[in-house]
Amino acid sequence: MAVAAYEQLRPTVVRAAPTHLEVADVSLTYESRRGRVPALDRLSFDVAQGAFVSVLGPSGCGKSTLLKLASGLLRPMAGRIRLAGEPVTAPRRDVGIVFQQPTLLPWKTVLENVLVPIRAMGRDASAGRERALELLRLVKLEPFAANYPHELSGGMQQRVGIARGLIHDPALLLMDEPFAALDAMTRETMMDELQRIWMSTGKSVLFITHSIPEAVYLSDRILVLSPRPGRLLHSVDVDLPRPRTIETMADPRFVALASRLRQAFVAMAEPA
Amino acid sequence: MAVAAYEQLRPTVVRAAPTHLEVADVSLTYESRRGRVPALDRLSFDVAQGAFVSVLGPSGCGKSTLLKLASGLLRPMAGRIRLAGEPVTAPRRDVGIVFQQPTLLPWKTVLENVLVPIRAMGRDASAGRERALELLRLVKLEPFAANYPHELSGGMQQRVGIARGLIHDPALLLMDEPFAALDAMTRETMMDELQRIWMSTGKSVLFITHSIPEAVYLSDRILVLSPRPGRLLHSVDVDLPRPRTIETMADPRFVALASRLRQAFVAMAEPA
Amino acid sequence: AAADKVTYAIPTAITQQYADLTFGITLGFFADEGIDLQLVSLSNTPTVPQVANKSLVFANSTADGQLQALAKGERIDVRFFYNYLRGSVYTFSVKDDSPIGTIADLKGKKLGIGALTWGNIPMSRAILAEAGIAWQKDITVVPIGVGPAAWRQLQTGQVDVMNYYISENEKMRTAGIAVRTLPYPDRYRHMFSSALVAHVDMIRDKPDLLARFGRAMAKLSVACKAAREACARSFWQVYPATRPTPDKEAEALALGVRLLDGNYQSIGFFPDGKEEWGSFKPDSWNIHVQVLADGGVLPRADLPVETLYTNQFVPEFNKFDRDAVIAKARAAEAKND
Amino acid sequence: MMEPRHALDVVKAVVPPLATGVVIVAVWAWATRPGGLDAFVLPSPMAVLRALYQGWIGGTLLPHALATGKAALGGLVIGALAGLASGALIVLIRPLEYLMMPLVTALQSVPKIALAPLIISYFGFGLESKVFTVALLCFFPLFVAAATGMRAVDPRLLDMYRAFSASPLHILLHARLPAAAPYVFGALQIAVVLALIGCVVSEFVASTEGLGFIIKSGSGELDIAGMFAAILSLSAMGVAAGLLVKEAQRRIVFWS
Amino acid sequence: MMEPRHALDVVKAVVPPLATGVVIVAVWAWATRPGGLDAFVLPSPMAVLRALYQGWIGGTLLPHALATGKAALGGLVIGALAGLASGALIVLIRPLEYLMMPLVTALQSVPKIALAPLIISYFGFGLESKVFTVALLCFFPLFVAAATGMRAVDPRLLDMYRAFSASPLHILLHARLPAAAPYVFGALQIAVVLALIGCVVSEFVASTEGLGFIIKSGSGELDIAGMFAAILSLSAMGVAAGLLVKEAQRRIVFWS
Ligand SMILES: Nc1ncnc2c1ncn2[C@@H]1O[C@H](COP(=O)(O)OP(=O)(O)OP(=O)(O)O)[C@@H](O)[C@H]1O
Ligand SMILES: Nc1ncnc2c1ncn2[C@@H]1O[C@H](COP(=O)(O)OP(=O)(O)OP(=O)(O)O)[C@@H](O)[C@H]1O
Ligand SMILES: [Mg+2]
Ligand SMILES: [Mg+2]
Repeated sequence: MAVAAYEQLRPTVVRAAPTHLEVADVSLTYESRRGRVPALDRLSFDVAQGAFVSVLGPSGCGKSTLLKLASGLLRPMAGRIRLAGEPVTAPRRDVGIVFQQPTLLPWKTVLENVLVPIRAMGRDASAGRERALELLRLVKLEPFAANYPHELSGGMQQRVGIARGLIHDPALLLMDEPFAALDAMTRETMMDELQRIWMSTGKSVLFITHSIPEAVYLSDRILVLSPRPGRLLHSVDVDLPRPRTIETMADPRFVALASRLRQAFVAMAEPA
Repeated sequence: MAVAAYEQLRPTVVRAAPTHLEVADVSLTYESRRGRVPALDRLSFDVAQGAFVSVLGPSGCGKSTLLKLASGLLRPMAGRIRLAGEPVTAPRRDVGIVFQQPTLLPWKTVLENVLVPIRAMGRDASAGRERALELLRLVKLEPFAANYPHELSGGMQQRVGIARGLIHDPALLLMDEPFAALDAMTRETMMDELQRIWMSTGKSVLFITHSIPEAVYLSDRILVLSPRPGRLLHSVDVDLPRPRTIETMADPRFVALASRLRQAFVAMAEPA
Repeated sequence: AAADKVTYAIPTAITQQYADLTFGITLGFFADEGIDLQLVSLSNTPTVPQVANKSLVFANSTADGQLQALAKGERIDVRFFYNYLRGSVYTFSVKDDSPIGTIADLKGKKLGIGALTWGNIPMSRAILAEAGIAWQKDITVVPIGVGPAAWRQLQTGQVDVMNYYISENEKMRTAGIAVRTLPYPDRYRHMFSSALVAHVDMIRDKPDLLARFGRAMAKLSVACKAAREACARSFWQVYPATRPTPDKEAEALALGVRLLDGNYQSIGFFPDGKEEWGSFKPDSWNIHVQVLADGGVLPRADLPVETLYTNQFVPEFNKFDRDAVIAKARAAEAKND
Repeated sequence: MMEPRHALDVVKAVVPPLATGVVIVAVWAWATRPGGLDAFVLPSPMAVLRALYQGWIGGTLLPHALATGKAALGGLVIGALAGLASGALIVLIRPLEYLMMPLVTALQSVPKIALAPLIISYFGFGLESKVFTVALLCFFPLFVAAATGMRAVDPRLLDMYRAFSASPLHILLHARLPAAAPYVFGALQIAVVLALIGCVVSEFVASTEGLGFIIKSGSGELDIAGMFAAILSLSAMGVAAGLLVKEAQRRIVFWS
Repeated sequence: MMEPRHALDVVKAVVPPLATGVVIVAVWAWATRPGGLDAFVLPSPMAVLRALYQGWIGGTLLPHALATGKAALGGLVIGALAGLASGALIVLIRPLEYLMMPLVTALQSVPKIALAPLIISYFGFGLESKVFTVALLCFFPLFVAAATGMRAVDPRLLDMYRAFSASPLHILLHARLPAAAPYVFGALQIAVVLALIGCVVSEFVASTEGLGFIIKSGSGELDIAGMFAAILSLSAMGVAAGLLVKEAQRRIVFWS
């Protein structure tokens, strides 16, 4: 691989804020009847308290796997994962997750699907209802609160999943390509809403995307993973001012960063 | 809605090639227990023989519904749909379809999933195998031919769906956000491959996407639908030279068209 | 005093064949003795264990099971105390037009039995052996079940002879199959087919109840003997759902009467002329044991059979006004005509 | 689907079974024509109809049908709930499966008739014995359905619930149970039939009432028409119960 | 899952049922202690064990177990295939459901014992009657499973197949059948048990061999221990068949 091509991508500067999520030397290999598929290879990075970190990487490089590890759904085969200093051994209540596929319950209405975390955690659902409707308004699905998932389009289902990930006001938000199924406009609205929520609540976010502009627009830092098995290729700080707006996208620094990331991808695709 | 904003978008000029797919005055309303959801409203357009037509529109505006109508999976409640001059009353063998969700058979290997149309149509699968492996190479999944779908990542599954839609060499290809789950690089490779296949085989393509650059890059014509119920807002011809390459994206006409489309979207989102 | 609740089971379906029991109910014989009777049908499962386990107060049973247990040295805490079907109810029947005339003619023929598990098999083996016919050698024995499916076997000549109880013959005749029974060796007619058992604790603790129950049984037998039709009809009174459609009633009544006739050949079997209801003849036990021993069912014939039954209540059973009972039965008969 | 049903739907639902009924009766009449099957093997439809009419109009069959229905329903409810709960249990506590499955299969492989003496010893000759026998029979299909259906849930939904810290019990009730619903209703279809059969069989063995008692005494008395009247009543109860289950399924499992 | 099983797995699979067995035998021994249940209602474990040993070592039980097993297997195969095919048929041809479902339910609600005379009239007293009775019993669970399972398939998969012009039959075989597989295996669990019971019950009616014959003659002769030995052999056959079904399921329905 042409390593020289991304010399301009500087390594991350360690931040002052305490570490929220710590991924240290994590490896994971899937065992299937077809053999072993190594998905992640000695991956290490931190997400500082209140930071917005995006993960970019080619399809099948282990991004969703990383999310499952961070959420405690999977356990690493090597290395360790800590959340607020504690080892992650099981899913935690202060973590919210938006899956790559919507994974809605077909027998519950949109509203009830959004309320799933509240009910699962045994919290008061009546208070949650207000918040759920508010989040549905945010994702532009309020009129569909009483509908069932199969009555929604693909993008609408994905938006229900986003609302669900936010309902219990988690301190750490894990998002797996949440905007992939959305059109350009809806996506931009959602990006702005996410930035607003993040800035106003101080959540930490680990955000998986395959859209370079999206990553640059939202992140404090962008991690670029190699093709399967995912290794950390680059960690890029984005120090564009906040809040970022449509204008930010025209900022030369934005454009330059996006094109540098794109080149990193191009280089990755080239045979070593 | 600020209609004035897109006056610069000219209506489509009728082409000389014979019509392959004709959508005339088509409306469809879903009936659910929550009431009626109008999804498409008097939609009319043609896809000429060998043309590449993209559909852009906000989430939930009826794009997937349109595809189901064109494939014969749904019947319109008003209006008519013709394929090569014949009314579409059921799915046809000369049409290929890539769904928004991968919809793979969990009990079949990747290779067998790609072969599904061949077997469904009762064609010779042994000849199909060669082609299937070739297509899997195209979507970069050859090493996974013998794996099962649940062993693939989201983007990999979507790519299996793309290969499946092409296996029987259909004259008309219907694609519902086929590249949505792919990273920037893979997506670009796929776009180029699709353009190559299309140019070399003379297929007609109806391509749903929510990526404006993708639409501009690939299409002869772009249809922009209004929010639900989907009506035709704009039909824009793209007369950039073929084959288009990465450089095309830097072409000022490309950039201008993309930004006009973006503005059309912005205008749509503003309250009327 | 409150009536004694008594669960009494018979080991087959309750049909009109047992109309004498319902006659006892409708004529009030059980109530008169201070007994609240619950009549239970217990088919496909032996009754004796249930009595031994005190799930049942009384039950009808054949002797074979206990004899075999006795031979194995096992003790069941039940005793026979009332002899009900006093003689054998089994017959060998052939089609009316069959050339077979006696049991000796059965050599080389095909015999249909209910099942290899039936209690009459040892006796039948003994009877055939006496006629010089070896079981499954000189005669082919096939189980053919009961009811219409079995009858067809005889009707269509798949078996030449059936070894069933009297009532089955009556049913076949009613169904239009003319059958004839072969003369049955006298010695075997003395073997009782069914008698009432009670737990030994009952015999010790509640002799009075046994006496009263047996007396009611004796009365109903006398009554049913005296008024056959009313007896048969009483069944429909107690089990209204079994009453046939009016057009079939006469036919059904005729069958009912014939079934009772058949049964009463056994119930009323007093070869020495003295009506002594409920009594066991030690002789018949000895014959029974001998037959089973000869048939190889029992390892030996010298069993202490007297430990299996008691005649101690027989005098009590027979303490009633026979004529009054007959009068009551006849009165019931008259009401129906 | 939720709209008031059209007349056409009613016609569709009523005509075919009626037509089938007519065909069956015709074949039956033909089979029992003079010279056909003996009346004591299979009585003519007319004779059975007459017996049915008498039994139901005369009101003599009703108490027996009620007795059978009551025991069947009671046993069904108890057996089904126990089966569901046990099935859920082995899903919840995996190692329990190795314990329970062979045990349950062993118990179920024993014909209930053979167990009758034991059952009677404990429950006597009344309703309780019947209810217990029926419950024993109905237990198994529901047990298997719960165990199978609750495992057939989409693993992504389980991951989703786990990610939101749902307890295994919460997942059981909110994800596994609804996912198992089609299995459970299928099992209920089988269970209603088993309940009726089980009830009747235990009435064969020991009873003083119920349709089984009537069938048994009908066969003993050569009232074959009466016996078939009871059998048909039983079938009608089975069909009615089956339709009820279907309708409940249509309403409850609306999403599939 | 496909790796060779570890010793630990074997231990896990063997120890709990063994432990359960020990507990059951203990309870049983306690229930039949002197002063407990009468030996003629429930014989002691030792007595049954002795009878089992004699029956199997002496070789007297083997031919009967084989006879029962053969009829049960034959009936199971026929009934299951017929049930599957009929279930598939009503899925393929929707209106048939209105015709077949009530008919099948009605037929199934009739206790097979009541049908015995009819069955014997047609099939005689041999193997055929038993096989037919068993097939009749096994038909229903498979029928319901096929009908339910083949409808429970993901509608998007059906759309996908339709879009590629697959015939309904092709869809049935390639999408509906695999989707119904967990249902079918659940039904098979139930069917193997019903097959054994059905076989034994028809051996009760009239037969010369089979475990049902032994159970029946045991009960007639008050050889209750012998009867229980036969019952336990039957249970063991049920458990073995159930485990076979489980193992087949594990291999065939690998994707769930
Ligand atoms: N089965 C259904 N029942 C009821 N309403 C439906 C059904 N399917 C779709 N709809 C509604 O129809 C509208 C159009 O859906 P469609 O899937 O065509 O949208 P789309 O343009 O493909 O959206 P997306 O970009 O999010 O995939 C949506 O508002 C949706 O709620
Ligand atoms: N259950 C599984 N069994 C076997 N292999 C698996 C399994 N899940 C994922 N993999 C493999 O692990 C690798 C990483 O998968 P993952 O889903 O993490 O990728 P991803 O980066 O999220 O891709 P995408 O962008 O396409 O969603 C893939 O190559 C996939 O084939
Ligand atoms: Mg992924
Ligand atoms: Mg869509």
